[in-house]
Amino acid sequence: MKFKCPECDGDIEAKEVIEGEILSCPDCGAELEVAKDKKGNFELKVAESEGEDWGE
Amino acid sequence: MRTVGIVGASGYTGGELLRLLVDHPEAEIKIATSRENAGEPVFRVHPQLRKKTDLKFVEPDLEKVASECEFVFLALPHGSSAPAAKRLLEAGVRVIDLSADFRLKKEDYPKWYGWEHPFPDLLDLAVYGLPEFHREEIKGAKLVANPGCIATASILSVAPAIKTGAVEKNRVVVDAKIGSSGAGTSVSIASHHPEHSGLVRAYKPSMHRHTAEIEQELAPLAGGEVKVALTPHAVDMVRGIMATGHSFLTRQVTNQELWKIYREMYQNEPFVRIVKDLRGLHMLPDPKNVVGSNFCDVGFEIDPHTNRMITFGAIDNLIKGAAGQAIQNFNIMIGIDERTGIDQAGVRPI
Amino acid sequence: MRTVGIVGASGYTGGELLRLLVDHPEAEIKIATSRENAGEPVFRVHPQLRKKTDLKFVEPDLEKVASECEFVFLALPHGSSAPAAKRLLEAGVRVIDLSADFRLKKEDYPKWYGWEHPFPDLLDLAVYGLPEFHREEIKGAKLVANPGCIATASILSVAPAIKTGAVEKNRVVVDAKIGSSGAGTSVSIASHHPEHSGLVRAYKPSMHRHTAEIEQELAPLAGGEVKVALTPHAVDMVRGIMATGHSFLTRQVTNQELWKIYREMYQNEPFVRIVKDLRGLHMLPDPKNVVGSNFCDVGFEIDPHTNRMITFGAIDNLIKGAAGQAIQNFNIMIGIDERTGIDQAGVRPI
Repeated sequence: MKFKCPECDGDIEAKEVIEGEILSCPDCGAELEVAKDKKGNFELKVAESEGEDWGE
Repeated sequence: MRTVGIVGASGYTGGELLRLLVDHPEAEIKIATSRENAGEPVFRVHPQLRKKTDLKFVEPDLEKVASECEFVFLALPHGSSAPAAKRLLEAGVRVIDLSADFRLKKEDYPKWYGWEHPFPDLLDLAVYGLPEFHREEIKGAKLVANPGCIATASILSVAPAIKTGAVEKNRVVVDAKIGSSGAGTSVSIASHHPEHSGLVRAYKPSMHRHTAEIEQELAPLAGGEVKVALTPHAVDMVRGIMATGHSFLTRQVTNQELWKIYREMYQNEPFVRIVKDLRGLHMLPDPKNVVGSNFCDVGFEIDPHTNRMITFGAIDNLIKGAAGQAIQNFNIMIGIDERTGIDQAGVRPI
Repeated sequence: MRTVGIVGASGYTGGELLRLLVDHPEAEIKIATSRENAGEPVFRVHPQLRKKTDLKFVEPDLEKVASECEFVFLALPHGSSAPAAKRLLEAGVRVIDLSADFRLKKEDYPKWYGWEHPFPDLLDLAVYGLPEFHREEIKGAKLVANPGCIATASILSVAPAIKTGAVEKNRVVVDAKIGSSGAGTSVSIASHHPEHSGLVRAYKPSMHRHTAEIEQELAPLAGGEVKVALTPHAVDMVRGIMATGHSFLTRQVTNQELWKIYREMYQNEPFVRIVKDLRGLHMLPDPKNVVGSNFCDVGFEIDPHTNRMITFGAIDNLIKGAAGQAIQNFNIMIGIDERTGIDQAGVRPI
């Protein structure tokens, strides 16, 4: 199956996926959750990610 | 002699407060708190203080601190300072807070810190602790909000450019280089020596929290809004910040005109030095030349090719960027010579 | 197999040319010249080459070089390359010059190098040796002008911003951080270890010579003049350059739009990697992650606060910034896979 990463439009290929599974975009490293849209097709949503923030 | 307390004394900033206050003629350190190290002599965590003091860490008990100390330096993580300051202020203690909890206005906190201020009324009490800009207000202040380290170097170095009235105020670039001690004592892969040695790592390249206080302090000089484009980088230094400012000129300015502005602003400041030499190795500010001191070196260069004014600001992030400036504020608050106890020259080379 | 010569082989760039060419399947190093070290095995100066080659330095005798080598890498100081290149070209040798002597147009040299070009007609022969921009012309070139190290990192990282057509072209800020090997083997107080450790020293903060070639190469992408505001700083690294670009957006751009431009420009480039990860320690380019390789890592970030596009470019100044790129050009000139002999991964951590 072929997906587009919502963050960077990168192509993501996955043999078969199950709902709730986390995929990682090869181009930008975004953590993407496999979800189902209204018509029941698989789609990817960005899972919340905590950026590195240090330094005062 | 004034009784002082340090709440959160086990970090690098706490260690510098101890180191500088131990020899301060007007300060008697009554209390240095550390939850983890209570009962231990401070030199167990700060070995440079062995034989300098036998003071021991104690549990952070605000009631005890309030009863024994006239002045308290709060060196707690953001968010934990606010309640502690409130308690101490209620007991009549004068507080110097090294966190960001009181630096900004109420409406800035949600945007820049994702945090609703729990005691907004205290913000009216707070004075932004940059002596070069707020000396008079600091004198009588009950609550001083010590500036951030990147903010200190950026504000002091960019201010003269803003003062010229000849730079575009909506796009002041500040490209900062920061030493590892800026991240404090918390250990992470990012601070792991093999990962930190010889690196240039941009972090929080946009919307860094210090942007808010830099803009807040420069706006009055500009007579309006200033937009700062700040991008910090971790580089291979333990101490030190270099803030390189790139501002775009709206008219021709001469070196002489700029020197005049720098002199007017800083000639009589005890801790700001104008560094723009035409010869030698140290022509412009370099953190290496201020580390160990409370000095902020500022410099500039005009780039005719792009009508740009380049500004430089170098400090020791733990001293002028934290502990030293806190004590400079303390000196002002008790009405003594501002240089007392923090007038040491930098330690070179390190 | 092609016979190659290295003129000026005792410097750091010379050492990298030797190191990479010794194992290059299509290159036979006939000659490596060094006036000072003639007669000595190269590993005397480049100890990493002991047991890798028994080649000896020879006196710089251009006649001998021209007679024995089809290709010559010139690693001479600026100004001494031009006459050597002329002599070699006359003898039919194909020349890759690592100096700045042939990078620019005739009229740029007085302004940026205070130097009248002695052989301006040769400039028409010269091709600017940035493969990502001039691959076709390099194929048949007789004379390739290898780009400067700061220029390489700046051009490759800023180009996508220019390509968007959505940034102000007259004020592209490039704030560069450079390792000590960038200054070559010449010893000075500035490179003295106690002075260089943990420093952030701005040098030539305006009108740095590499500005000319950065502007020259970006102009065609912009369809007009580009003004680059370059300020380099020496920081505590031996190898490495990080070029942080600050460009101001004239309209909204999205991450997706930028990713598209980066992919169009670089996805199929063997030595440019797009590094803009959302997680982990290495989210953006860092010289530490390319040192020892011919890679240039490029990345970007949009700053909505000031409508700024921040760009990042990281290279090893001795490899993609010099020797590696020279060999990449050599590979193109002899029509073999560009990655031959220079495809090693970076060495981490250093």
